[in-house]
Amino acid sequence: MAINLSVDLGAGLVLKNPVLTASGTFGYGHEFSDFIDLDKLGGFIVKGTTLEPRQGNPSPRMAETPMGMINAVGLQNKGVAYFVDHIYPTLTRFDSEVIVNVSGAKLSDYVAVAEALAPLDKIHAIEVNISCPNVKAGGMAFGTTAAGAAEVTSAVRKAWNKHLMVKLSPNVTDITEIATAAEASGADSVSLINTLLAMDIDVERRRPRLSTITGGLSGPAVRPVAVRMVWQVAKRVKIPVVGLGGICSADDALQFIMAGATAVQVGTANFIDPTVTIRIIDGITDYCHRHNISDINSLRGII
Amino acid sequence: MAINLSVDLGAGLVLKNPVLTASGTFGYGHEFSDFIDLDKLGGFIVKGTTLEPRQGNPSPRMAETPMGMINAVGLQNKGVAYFVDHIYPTLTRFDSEVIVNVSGAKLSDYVAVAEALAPLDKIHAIEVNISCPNVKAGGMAFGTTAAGAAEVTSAVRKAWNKHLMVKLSPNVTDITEIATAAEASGADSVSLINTLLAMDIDVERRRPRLSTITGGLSGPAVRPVAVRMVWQVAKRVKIPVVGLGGICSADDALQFIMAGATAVQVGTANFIDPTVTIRIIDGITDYCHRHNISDINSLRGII
Amino acid sequence: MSKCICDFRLIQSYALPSGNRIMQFIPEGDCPECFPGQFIEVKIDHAPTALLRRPISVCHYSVRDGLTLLVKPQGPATSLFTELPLGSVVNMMLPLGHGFNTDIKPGEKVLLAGGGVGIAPLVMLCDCLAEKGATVHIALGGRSANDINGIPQLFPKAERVFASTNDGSAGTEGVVTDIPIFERLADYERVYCCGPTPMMKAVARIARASEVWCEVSLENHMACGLGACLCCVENINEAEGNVCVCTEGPVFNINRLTSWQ
Amino acid sequence: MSKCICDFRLIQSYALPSGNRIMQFIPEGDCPECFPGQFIEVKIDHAPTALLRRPISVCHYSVRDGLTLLVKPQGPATSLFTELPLGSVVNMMLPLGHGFNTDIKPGEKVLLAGGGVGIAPLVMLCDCLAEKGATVHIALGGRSANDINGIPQLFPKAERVFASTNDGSAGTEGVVTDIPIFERLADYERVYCCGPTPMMKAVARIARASEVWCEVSLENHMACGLGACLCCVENINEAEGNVCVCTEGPVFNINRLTSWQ
Repeated sequence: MAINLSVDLGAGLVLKNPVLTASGTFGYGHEFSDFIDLDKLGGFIVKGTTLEPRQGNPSPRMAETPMGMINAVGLQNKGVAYFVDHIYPTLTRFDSEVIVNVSGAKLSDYVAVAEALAPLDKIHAIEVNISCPNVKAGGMAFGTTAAGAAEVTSAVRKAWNKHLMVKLSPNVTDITEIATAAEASGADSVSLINTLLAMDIDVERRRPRLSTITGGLSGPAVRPVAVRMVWQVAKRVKIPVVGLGGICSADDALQFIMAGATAVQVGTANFIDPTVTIRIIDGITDYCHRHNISDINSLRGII
Repeated sequence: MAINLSVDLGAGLVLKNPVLTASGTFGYGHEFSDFIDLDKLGGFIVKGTTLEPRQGNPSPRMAETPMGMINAVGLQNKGVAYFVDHIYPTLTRFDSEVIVNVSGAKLSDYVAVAEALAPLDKIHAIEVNISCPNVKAGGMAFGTTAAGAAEVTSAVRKAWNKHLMVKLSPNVTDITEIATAAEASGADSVSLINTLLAMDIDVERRRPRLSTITGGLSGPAVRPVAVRMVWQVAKRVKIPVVGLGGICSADDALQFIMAGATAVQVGTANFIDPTVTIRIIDGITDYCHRHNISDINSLRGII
Repeated sequence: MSKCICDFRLIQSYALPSGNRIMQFIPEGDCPECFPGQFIEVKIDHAPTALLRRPISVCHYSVRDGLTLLVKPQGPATSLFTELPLGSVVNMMLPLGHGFNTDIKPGEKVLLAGGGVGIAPLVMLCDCLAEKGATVHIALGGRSANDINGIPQLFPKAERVFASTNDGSAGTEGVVTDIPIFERLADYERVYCCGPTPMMKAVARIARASEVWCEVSLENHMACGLGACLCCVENINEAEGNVCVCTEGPVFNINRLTSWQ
Repeated sequence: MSKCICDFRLIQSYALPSGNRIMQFIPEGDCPECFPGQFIEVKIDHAPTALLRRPISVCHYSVRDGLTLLVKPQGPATSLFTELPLGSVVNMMLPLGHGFNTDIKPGEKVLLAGGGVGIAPLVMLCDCLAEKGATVHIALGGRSANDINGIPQLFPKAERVFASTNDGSAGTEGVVTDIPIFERLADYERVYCCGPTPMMKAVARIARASEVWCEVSLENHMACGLGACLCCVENINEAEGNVCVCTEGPVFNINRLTSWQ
């Protein structure tokens, strides 16, 4: 049986399969090219790009927790100009979609990054990050109110006429409200969840394990929260939803799809098994064979 | 070295040590009396009590997730009158503090339960649950806005002149705002976190694992989120904070204490090891010996 | 009868043709007695996703032979458990739950019907009832002969062992209630059943119709096994509503199960 | 040099007097070559709290003898790892990182200074440099004789092995830089160091003062080991800022480490 895994996220973003990699967990792709054929992915989302270069936060930036990890990288990157001149040329050869995650401290930063990326033919979509918990200004501050989300989305929308994905924070009372605001302000899709704000203490040394005290929790631990939020948002908005949060297997990915996601992102699991994305794509194919599903789109939102 | 483990939560609630058991995870205590001496606990919080008897939700009510579990019990209990007549008499013989968790669908229910419990000499404290994610009305609805939290706290405060603990929901944008509202409305302490709203899907059967679709996530998976929230709240309010969320060991308990908790509650871990509370108390004593700490209170909030 | 947490050492382990596994343990210290129909909660170490203990029926218990379990490897945790090497030490909480009523008179004729891993508690029950002077018949249901082979040997004191398989490769073709003995169930004083829910409901239906005393052993997702978490409830009848399978059961007389049919 | 994920079988495992463990593995299939100072990321199965792989220095690698690791059991995961029975198969990702510069001339005199589990990469480095014609001296630092005993035997090709212990129970009393050779460090063409950060900073300080070429092997909490997660950065100098220890390092020449002193 031929199985269709292709999904259409709208506004020109069509993926050969629903598996993307999450920003900040897959570098610029080439870090994984010894292990997998990147062209087999639905696409990959390169790490958070800001207007100016950023050094990120001091070490330690990472702590392991039960079935999770907390990070406080803080958007370390060389800035959008460096990306355009030096990194983008290494990405044009890929057949998979390449999506750029866009972050900023203030509204005009987001807009300037979007403008700088707009001429790049290979980039059909950006993911606007209004949910990074690890930077002082911007980031999550925009993502925790409907007004903030609307403001960033509207501003970027004017500077970017290709696919606009908005990445939502789970650290809110009602994520459907934020998603609705992004949709109303012109988002073509929403991706969720970013990390949960968290903290871990080294009791022997009596100090936090991260230099920033708090950081963002990801990994299998958060998956049940992420699935719930995707289910809530998918019931509420009309634009496609991209689900992420602790996906490690085809079954995990299928949970998000059944909860209403059109595509998924694989994050932390890339750190443990650099081939996990391929295993997930193969596992979804296998599931469809076993269950006589000819089109992955038919499983979307069945819960 | 003699070590003081006793903590004072104010308004007449003094515990011989900071270890309580979380509501809904320890029955009415006697379920555990084959395994541990209940009088060694700081206290135990008996399960959510409502005005009328409640049958709770249909099966299945539980799903296991990575280092966590989701439950949707839905406050099954025989009502406060049954508690007063039949269960309370079995609790008076304990030397440990017994705290009753109070839940309701509407404001007047909370008040009526508090009034019914007020004459019980052995009960020095109630924990008002404004954060249960598994009931349709009341519960979490009150706990996700500062106004709702203030309303319940104020109303119960009028009916209850002993220690009033308010249990907070983590499913909010800013938990310090809710904690502050509870404090301003007369709470003597706040306990946090209740469960995170979550969901798990059986992809083979293509249906949710819980009868209620969503439920509350607890266990080690949520600990980093809980420690973060306790740290935030303890920096913000003056009343004592009681920390809970995934505590399985003395080190886990000490994380909460260092983050600012005066006492802790052990929940899900009771299901895995019915003696875990005693192990934690012994482990805290051991830690104090190793680190030359003569009073557990000196570790509170050092982060 | 006091519950306790004990370590047990695995001294024998072999697979049945079905793939299910017989595992025999001896206690590392004092261990309370277990009765037919009770269960244990085992902590499966090193199973990364298994936070909770796993409830498993007592297949057999005696002071001389220790504790025997019949385990189906159905997920990562139970698979890890069934692959434990001899000599492994595992931590169990026991005895849990309310077992079968074995208060019978010598000479009674009883039927024990089971399927899959549900035959586990019937093994000890058969020995117990036979020792009390009952004439015990066994009715086994399986998908094919592989599910039946090796099982009759677990019931040395049974007078007769009947079987059914879906594909007819052993015994009667069909389900367990297709075995002819169910046409004259009133020949038995008592029927005990443990197996998949549809099997138990079918057996209970015939027992009700034949007015034969009947107990079934229910199953549900459990967290604590102690009646504290209230996760494993079954709505058993209008008066009692939701009760904990782990403490009120797992064994119930069908007369009490009016909401479960 | 292409990275890969391979299974390895444990063929030898023994504890040193320090409690650290020497573990020798052979690859189950093709495996790329590893160079001194590189590391592997191992997946420790069945360690419930270890989500991530654990980075471990390559102690020795050769086609003939396979891969040797020197492992400190310092948490639940590494403890489980060091207790693996012979024959266990573990999954590793390798070779990772940028190792020591071994581009030397025959006849050079080099010093390898290490402490604790940090001596691991020096073992292979010593063999490699000696084979290239270097005269290799080793300086070991430990708390007591238990940390030193058994270690000199890991450096059969070293000309001299010096030691220091905090309690004076073996070698010079004090820290590694109290060994008299550090008073005339300029006698060496190169110094390589791997150990606790204070030890490496002390060695680097003397090397700078003595104007001796020096490489150190840094350590940091890592998630991926591939330069993707940016968790293990070190601020190495003003121009480069935060760089990944896992890909730019773990070995750095101290000339590049101007912000690390």
